[in-house]
Amino acid sequence: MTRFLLRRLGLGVLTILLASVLVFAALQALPGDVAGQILGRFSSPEARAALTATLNLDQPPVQRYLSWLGGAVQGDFGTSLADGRPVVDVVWTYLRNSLLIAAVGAVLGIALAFLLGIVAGTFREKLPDNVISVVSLVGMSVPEYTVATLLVLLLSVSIPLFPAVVTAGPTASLSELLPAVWLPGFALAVVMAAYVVRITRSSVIDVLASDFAVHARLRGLSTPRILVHHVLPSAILPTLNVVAVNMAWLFGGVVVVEAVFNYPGLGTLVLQSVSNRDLPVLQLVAIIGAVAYVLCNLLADLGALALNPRLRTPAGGH
Amino acid sequence: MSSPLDAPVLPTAPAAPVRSPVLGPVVRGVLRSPQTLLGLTLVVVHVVLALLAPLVAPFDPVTNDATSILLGPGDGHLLGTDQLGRDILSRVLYGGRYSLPLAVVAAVVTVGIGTVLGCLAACHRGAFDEILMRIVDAVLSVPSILALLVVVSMFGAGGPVIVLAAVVIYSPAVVRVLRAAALQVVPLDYVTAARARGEGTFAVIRREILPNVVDVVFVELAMRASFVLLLVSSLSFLGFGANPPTPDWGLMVSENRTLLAVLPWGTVGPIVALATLIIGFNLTADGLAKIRGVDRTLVGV
Amino acid sequence: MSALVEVSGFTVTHASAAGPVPILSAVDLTVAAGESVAVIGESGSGKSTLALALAGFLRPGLRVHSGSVRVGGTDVFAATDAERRRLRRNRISVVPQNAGAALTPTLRIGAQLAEALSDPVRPRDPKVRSEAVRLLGQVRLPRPEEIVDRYPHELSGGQQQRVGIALALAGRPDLVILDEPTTGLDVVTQAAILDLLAQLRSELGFASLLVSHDLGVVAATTDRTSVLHQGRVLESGPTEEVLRTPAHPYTRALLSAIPRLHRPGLPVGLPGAVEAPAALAPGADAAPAMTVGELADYDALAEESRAGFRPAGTFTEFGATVLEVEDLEIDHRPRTRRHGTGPTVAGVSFRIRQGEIVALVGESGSGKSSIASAVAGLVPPSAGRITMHASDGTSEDLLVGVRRRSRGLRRRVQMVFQNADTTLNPRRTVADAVDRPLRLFGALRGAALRQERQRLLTGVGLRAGLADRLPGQLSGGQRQRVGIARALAPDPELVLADEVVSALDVSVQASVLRLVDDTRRDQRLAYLFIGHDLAVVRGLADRVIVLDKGRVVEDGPVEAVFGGRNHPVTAALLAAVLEPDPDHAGPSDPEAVTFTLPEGLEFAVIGDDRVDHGEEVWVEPAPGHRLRCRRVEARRPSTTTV
Amino acid sequence: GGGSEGGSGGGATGPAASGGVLRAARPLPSTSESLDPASSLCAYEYLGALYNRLVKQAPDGTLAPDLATEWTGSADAKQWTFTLRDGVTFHDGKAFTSADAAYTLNHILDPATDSPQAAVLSDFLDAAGITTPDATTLVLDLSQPNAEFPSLLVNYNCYVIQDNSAATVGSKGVGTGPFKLESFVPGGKGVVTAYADHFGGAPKLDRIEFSAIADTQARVNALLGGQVDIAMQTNLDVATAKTVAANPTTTTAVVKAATWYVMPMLFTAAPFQDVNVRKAFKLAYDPTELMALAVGGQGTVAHDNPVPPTDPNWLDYSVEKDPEQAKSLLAKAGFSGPQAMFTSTVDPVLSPLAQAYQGSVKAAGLGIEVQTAAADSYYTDVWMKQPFMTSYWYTGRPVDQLLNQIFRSGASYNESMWSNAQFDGLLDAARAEMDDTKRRTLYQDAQKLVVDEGSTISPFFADRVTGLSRKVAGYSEYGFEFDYVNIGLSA
Ligand SMILES: Nc1ncnc2c1ncn2[C@@H]1O[C@H](COP(=O)(O)OP(=O)(O)OP(=O)(O)O)[C@@H](O)[C@H]1O
Ligand SMILES: Nc1ncnc2c1ncn2[C@@H]1O[C@H](COP(=O)(O)OP(=O)(O)OP(=O)(O)O)[C@@H](O)[C@H]1O
Ligand SMILES: [Mg+2]
Ligand SMILES: [Mg+2]
Repeated sequence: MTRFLLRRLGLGVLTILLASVLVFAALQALPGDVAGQILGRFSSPEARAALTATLNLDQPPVQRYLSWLGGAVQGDFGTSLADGRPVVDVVWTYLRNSLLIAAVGAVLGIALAFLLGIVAGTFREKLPDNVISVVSLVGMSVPEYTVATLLVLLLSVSIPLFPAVVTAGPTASLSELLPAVWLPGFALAVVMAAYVVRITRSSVIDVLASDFAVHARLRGLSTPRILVHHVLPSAILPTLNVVAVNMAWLFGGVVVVEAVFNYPGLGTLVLQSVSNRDLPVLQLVAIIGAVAYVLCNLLADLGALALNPRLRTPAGGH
Repeated sequence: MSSPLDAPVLPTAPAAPVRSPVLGPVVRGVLRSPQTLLGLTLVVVHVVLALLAPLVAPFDPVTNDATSILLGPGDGHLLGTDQLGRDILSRVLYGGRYSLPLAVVAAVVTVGIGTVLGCLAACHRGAFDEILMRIVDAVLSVPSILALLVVVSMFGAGGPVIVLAAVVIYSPAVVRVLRAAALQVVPLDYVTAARARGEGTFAVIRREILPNVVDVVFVELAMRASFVLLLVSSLSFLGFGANPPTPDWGLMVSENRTLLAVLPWGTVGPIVALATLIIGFNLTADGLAKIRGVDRTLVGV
Repeated sequence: MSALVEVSGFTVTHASAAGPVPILSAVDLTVAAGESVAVIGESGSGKSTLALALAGFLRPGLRVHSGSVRVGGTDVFAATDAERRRLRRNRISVVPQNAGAALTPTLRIGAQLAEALSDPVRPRDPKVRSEAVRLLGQVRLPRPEEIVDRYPHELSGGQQQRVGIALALAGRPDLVILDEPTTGLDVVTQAAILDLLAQLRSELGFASLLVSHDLGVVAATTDRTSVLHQGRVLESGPTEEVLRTPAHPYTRALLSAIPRLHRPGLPVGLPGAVEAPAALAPGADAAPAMTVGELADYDALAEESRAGFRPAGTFTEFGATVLEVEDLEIDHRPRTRRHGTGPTVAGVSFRIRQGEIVALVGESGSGKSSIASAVAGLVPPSAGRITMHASDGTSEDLLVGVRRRSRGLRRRVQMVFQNADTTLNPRRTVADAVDRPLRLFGALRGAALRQERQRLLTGVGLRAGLADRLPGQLSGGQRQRVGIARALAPDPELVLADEVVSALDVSVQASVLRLVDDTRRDQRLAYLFIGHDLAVVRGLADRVIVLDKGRVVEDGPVEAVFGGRNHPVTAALLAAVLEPDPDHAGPSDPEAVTFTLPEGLEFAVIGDDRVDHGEEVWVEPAPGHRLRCRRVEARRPSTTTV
Repeated sequence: GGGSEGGSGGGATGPAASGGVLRAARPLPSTSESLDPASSLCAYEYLGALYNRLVKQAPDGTLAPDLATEWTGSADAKQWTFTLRDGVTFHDGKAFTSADAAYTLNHILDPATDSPQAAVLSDFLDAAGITTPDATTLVLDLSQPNAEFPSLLVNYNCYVIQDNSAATVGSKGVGTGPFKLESFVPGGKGVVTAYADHFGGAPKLDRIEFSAIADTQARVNALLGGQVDIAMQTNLDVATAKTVAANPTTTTAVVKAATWYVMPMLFTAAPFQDVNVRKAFKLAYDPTELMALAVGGQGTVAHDNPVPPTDPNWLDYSVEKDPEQAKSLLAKAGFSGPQAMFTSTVDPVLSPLAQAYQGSVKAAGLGIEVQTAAADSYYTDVWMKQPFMTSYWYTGRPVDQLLNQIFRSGASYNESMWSNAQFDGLLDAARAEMDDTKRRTLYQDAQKLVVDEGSTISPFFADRVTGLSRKVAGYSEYGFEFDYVNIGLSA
C-alpha cells in the first residue's frame, strides 16, 4: 500500500514536471509582445524594448526554462511581469479565492450528485429517476454562464439574497468574500453535479444488480441497510475518478463563471495573465492546476483504498 | 429433423429470418426505447433543419434591418429580432449549419485520435503505454482554460481552431477511456485467436477490438460533440467564437445575453436549440450503446 | 404433516413483444421438512428461477403468471415485504452459486454474519461476534476468530463458499436453497463442500433444495429429484429411481449424454437450446405439454444415444510425430524479479503424433494453459525446445513468437479456446469468424470462400443458415463448434484445445467431444487437449500428462493412468470425481491393477516452495507410463495426501 | 478648446443632499494600474476625485480655470504664462505652488514615466522651457508656436501632482482634488473620502467606494442588484439601458457624443493606397443606419468628420452618400473584394458596428468579411497592422490634439497612417495663428481634407448611457470631466 502510494506520488511529480514543460513550450509559442501587453496601447516602442530586456525575454527558451525550474524547486517562481510582485504572492491571492468557491462547489456538487444519483439509481425508470435524469441532462446541456446568469437574475436581482458580483477585488478580506462565494459555488455545483449524477446513477444500478446486492436482499436485510452498507461503498468507487477530474477542473476551468460574478479566482487570473502574456504567473497557475489534478487523483485513489478493501491487501487465498 | 446435432429445440418459435445481424437489432432496439427514439428524433430534426434552413427560415439570418430593431415576438418575427434587426428564429434555424458540422468534425477527429491511441496503448502494454499515459496525464493536468486560451491566442478564432482546441483538450481523456475499454477486450480469447493467427496490430484493433468498444465510442462521440458545442458558446462568450454575423448559437447567446431580461428569446432560443441538440446526441448515444449490449455510461472520465 | 414447501401450478413469465414467455410452466414441487430435493436440468431450464422463487425472489423482468409458492403455509408472493423479509431471515436461506460474488466485498465477514445474527444489527456486540465465530467453526473453517475480521477477497474460493453456507445457516433456517453450490470450485474443494453440507444437514436437520446440472452431486446427496426442461417438470421421484430408471425419454437422453469414468468413451449429445421459447397462448396458464411427436423425437434421441456410444481406445492409427516438446520451462515473472518460487512450468517434455490426442490435466493454476500458449507462440518459453515436424521430414522451431513464425507454420498450429462466450467476437458473424483464416491462410475469395466455409460448417455439424448469425444468437455448443471450425479452417496439423468443453452443459459437451474425435479420425489431426474433467479425458484422449505446479508427475496411456495405481496427485483428482450412476458411486477401484513402488523410492510431490528434495527418478510400471518419484533419504513417511 | 456638451436624463441631476457614500463600479483596465495621472495605466476614475488640472473644459467646450486662474499667450504663440490659484492645499496640508505645476509637467515629459501625453507635449516643451518666476506664476516657453497649447493640458494625464512625488503618487494619490485617498488596491477596491479644504468647496459626498469589475454585464448586475450606485465609464447597450431604466431602483443618464467610433483604413496598405477605394468605402454606407444598428440610434451622425458637432471648431460639412458612385469607384480601382474587417470584444459596439457596415455596403457590391480578433491582443496585433478594422476613442480631446495626434503624418496614434502634407501644413498654420476666427477656419479646412481624402470612416459619435441608482443626485459628466463635487445622494 505504501509502495502503491509512493509510486503514485512519483508518477504525480513526473506528470507535474511534464506539464510544466508543455506549458512553458506552449507559452513560448504565444504570439504578441509581452512588453506591449504590459505597457498598454499608449506605450512607446522604446519603453517596450527596454522592458523586454529587463525581463530577460531575449534569452533562449531552454535556458529560461532551466532557470525557471531551478528557481521553482527552491520555491522561487519569479516575479510577475505585469506588476512586479513575486508570482507566489500574486497567485496565492487568487488561489485562496478559488479555493473558497471550489470548496463550496465541490461539497455541494458532490453531495447533490451522490444523493440524486443514488435516488435515481434506486428508483430506476420510476418517476424520481426520470425527473432527475431529465434535470441532469438539461444541466449538462446548457452553457454554464446560462446557469450562472439565471442564478444572478433569480437570487440576487429578483430576490436579493446574495450579492450579484464581488465588488471587493482580488485582495478582499474573507468577510467581504464570504457572502459572495455562494452564487458562483452554486453555479459550479450545478454544472459539476450534472455529470456526476449520471455516473453515480448507472453505477448504483450496476451494483444493485450485482450478486451481492441480490443476496443481501435474499438474506432478509432491510432496504436502507442494503443501500447504505452494501451498495453505497461499491457504487461510489467508479465515480471517484470522475469526481477527481471535476474537482481539478474547479481550480482552473471556471473562468466563465468567474466572469459572470466578477469573482477574482484563478480563472480570472489566467485570462488576465494570458492577455498580459504574464508567463511566470501562468506557469505557476499551470503548476498549481497540475498539482491539483495530481492531488485530486491521489485523493480519489485514497478514497478507493478506503472504500475497497481489495486494494488494501493483495488478493489471494490462504 | 435431420441430425439431432443441429435440430432446433422443441418446441420452437418459427425462426425469424435474420437479414442483417447488425442493423436489425439496432433498428428494433431504437424503436423499442423511447429515450433513444426521442434522442434520434432530436438529432434528425436538427440535421433536417440545418439542411433546409434556407427553405424554412422566414428571413435571411444575416440581413440587418434598421427599421425593426429589438422587436418582441410577434409581427412576423416569431421570436422577435436582435439589435441589428435580424430575425431571431431564422438565426436559430440557421445556427445548426455552423455548430452541427463543427461539433461533428471536432468530435470525430478527437474521438478518432483518442480511439486509435487508446487501443494501441491497450494492445502494446509496456513502454509505449507508459509513455503515452504519462503524456496524457500531463496534458490532462494542465488547466483546460489555459490550454484553450493558448490555442486561441496562438491561432485566433474560427472553425479549424475550435477543432484543434477540442483535440488538444479532449483527446487525452478519450485516450484514457478507450484504453480502459479496450483493456477489457484485449485479454479475451478472440483477440488471442487473432494474435495467434499472426494478425497485425491494426487489423486486430479494427476487426476485433473496435467493434466491441463502439458503444464507448458512441458515448464519447456524443459527449465530446456536446462539449464542443458548449465550448463554442463559451468561446463566443469570451470573444473567441464564430465570426459575426455567422448565425451561431453560442455567438447569439453572447450577443444577446444582455437582452435576457427584456427580450429573452434572443438567448433562450439558441440555448434551447443547443440544449436539444446536446440532449439528442446524448440520448442517442446512450441508447445505441445500450442496444450494442453494454450500458457503459460509466466510462466518462 | 403438510410439506414445508408447496409449489403448485407455478408459472413465471417474462414479457416479450409476442406476449408473456414462460420461464417456469405449471411447476408442482414439494419439499418435506428435513428432506433433500434436487432439481436437475440443462442450462436455462429454469432451475435457478425456481429455486430463488422459493425465497420469494424473481429476477427483474420476471413475474408470477399463475400458481403459488407456499413455505410453511405462507404464500411468499402474496406476502407483504415485511413478511417476506421475516421469512428470509428465519425460515429460508440461499447458498449462492458463487460466494465470491455474493459476499459484499466491502464488508468484513464478521459484519455480514452480524447482520444475519442480530436485528437491529450490532456488529460490535461480543455475543454476536462469538456467535459468528461459532458459525464459522461449524462450517469447518480453520481459525474462525481470524476469519471474522477478514474481507471476502482474503479467502480462497472454497473458504468463501463455506462463509456463504455459514451465512445461510445463521438464521437457523428450515430450508436451505443450494443453487449449484460447488460449480465454480475445483474438483477437490467441491468434494469437501458437499461432504460438509451433508454433515450439517444431519446435524441441524434442515431441508434442502439442491440445484445442479452435475448429476454426480445429485446422486450422492439427495433423496428426491425433479427433472426440469424448458421450465416444465418432466418427472419427479426418488433420486435413485430417476437416475437409474428414468421414465421420461428426455431424462434418458440427458443421462446417456454424460461421459462416465467407469464406462470410457464418447456418448451422443443433446441439441441444446438456441431459440427463444414461444409466448404463452392467450388465456393459457402454462406452456403446452410435449406433443406425442416431440416425445417420440426424444425417444429416438435416447435410443440413438445408447446405440451411438463410441467406446474409448478404438482408434490407434497414429502417424509420425508432429509436435515435440522438450524440457519446456516458462517463467511469467519479469526478468528482473525471478527470485523465490521457481518458474511456472519446468521440465515438461512430451510428443504428439498425427491423429493422437494428448491430454494435459492438473489442478487449476498448474500451468496447463501456459504450455499451450507457449506452443502457440503467445508466451515466450524461458528454456527448452518446441519443434514442429512436417510429414516431409523437415522440422521447424516453435520457440519464436507467433509474429516471427512463417505463415505456413502459423497455419499448421491452431488454437481452440475454453470459454464459449469469449472465443468468438460478439460483433462478428459466424461467417466472418470462419472466413478470416480462410482468407489469411488459404487466400480464398468469392465463391470458393463461400464453398469452403460451407464445407467447414457442415463438417462441424452446423446448419448453413447459421453463417449469418452473431455469436449471441448461438447456443454455447454451437459457438464452441464455430470455434473449432475456425481452427480447422486453415487445414492445421496440430490443434491446441484448452478446456474446450469445460464451460459447456454436460448435454452439449458430448457432441463437441465427438467432433474432436471425428477430426482426428478423418483428418489425422493431432490434439493437445487440456481438461479437468477426468471422465471426458478418459473417454477421449490417448495419452494423459498429469501436471502439478508446472511439473509433470505422471504421464502415460489413458488405460494405464486411469486403470492402475497412481501418483497421489492423480489419485486425488480421481477420488474427487462423482459418478451420476448410483451403481458406480466412487471412482474405479484403484487397486484393480497393482504395481509396487520399488524399494527406496517415494512419489515426488512438488512442494509449495518448488524446491525438490532428493534425487528424482521416473518409475515406469508399464511401457510409456511414467511416474515421478524420488529417492527416500531419511526415514520420511511417504506422503499420500495433498 | 474642444469637448462635448454635458447632458443627462432621469432623476439623477437634481440637487444632492450632503453626506453619504457613493459606491461606484468601474471597468478594470489592468491589475498594474496606478494613481499616477501621467501613467499610461492610470486609474482614470480616481483622477478627477483626487486631483485638479491647471485648466479644465467647460460644458461648451471652451477652457475653464481650474488650478490656474488665468493664462495668456504671447503674440507669436510661443510663450504661455499661467497665473495659479492662491491658498490651495494638498491633501497632506502642503500649499500648492508653481513648483508643483512645473514638477507635474516635467514628470510627464520624463521618458521614464512613459506618459502617453509626453509625445504630445514634447513637440513644444522641454524641461528648460518650464520656469516659475514666483509661487503663483508658471511660464512655459515653447519650441514652436501653438495657439491652442493650454487645451493640451486638459488631458487627464495632466492632473497636477505634488512636487517630488513621482515615486509615491502611484499609490498615495496625494492631490488637491475634492477627495483624498483612504485606500487603493490596483484592480481591486479603493476608497476616497471628502476633502473639506478643497478650494472649490467641500464635496457633497462623505466618501466614494470604487470597485473594479471587468465584465460589463457583471457591472450592470451589480447595479441592478443594488451593490453599487453607478457604473462608471460603462456604456449601456440599448437592451441593457432598457433593463436598467425599467428597474425600480435604477435609472439611466446620457452623456452626449461621448465616444467616437471609427474604422481606420490603413493608408499604407492595399487596397487603401488608392484614394478611389477610400472614397468608395466612405460613400458606400449609410451612417444613420449604422448608428441605428450599432447603438440603437443613440448618438450623433458624424459624416466622416472626427470632430464632434459640439466642438466650437466643428465644420458642418458632409458628402452625400452614394452607393452607385462607390460601385463605379471600386470598379475604376479594380477592387473586387471581399475585404477583411477586424473587430473585437474590447468594446461592445465594435462588433455590431462592423456587422452594420458589412450589411450597409452590400448595396454597393462591396463584400466585407468580419473577423473577430482576441481582445487581449487587438491593440498590439491588429491595430495599425491590419488594413481595415474598427476602433474607438473617447471624445474630449481638444481639436488641436485630436487632429495632431491621430491624423498628422507620422503621429504615434495615426491609426490609419494617413499622410497628407497639405493637412499637416494647415495644422501648423493654425497653431501659429493667435486669431481665434482665422484659426477656426484653418482647423475647419483640415477637417474638410479628412472628410474628402482621409483614410478613416467615422460614422457617428455615440452617446454614453450611464446606469445609476435612483438615489444618486447631482450627476454630471461630459468629455473627460466628471463633477465629483456636486454628485451625491438625494435627500
Ligand atoms: N430477467 C429475465 N428476463 C428474461 N428471461 C430471463 C430472465 N432471467 C432468466 N431468464 C431466462 O429464463 C431461463 C431460465 O433461467 P435460469 O437461470 O432459471 O436457468 P438455470 O436452469 O438456472 O440455468 P443455469 O444452469 O445456466 O444456471 C433462461 O432461458 C434465461 O435466459
Ligand atoms: N501472463 C501471465 N503473467 C503472469 N503470470 C501468469 C500468466 N499467465 C499465467 N500465469 C500464472 O501462471 C500459473 C499457471 O497458469 P495457467 O493459466 O497456465 O494454469 P492452468 O493450469 O491453465 O489453470 P486453469 O485450470 O485455472 O486454467 C498461474 O499461477 C497463473 O497465475
Ligand atoms: Mg442457474
Ligand atoms: Mg487454463
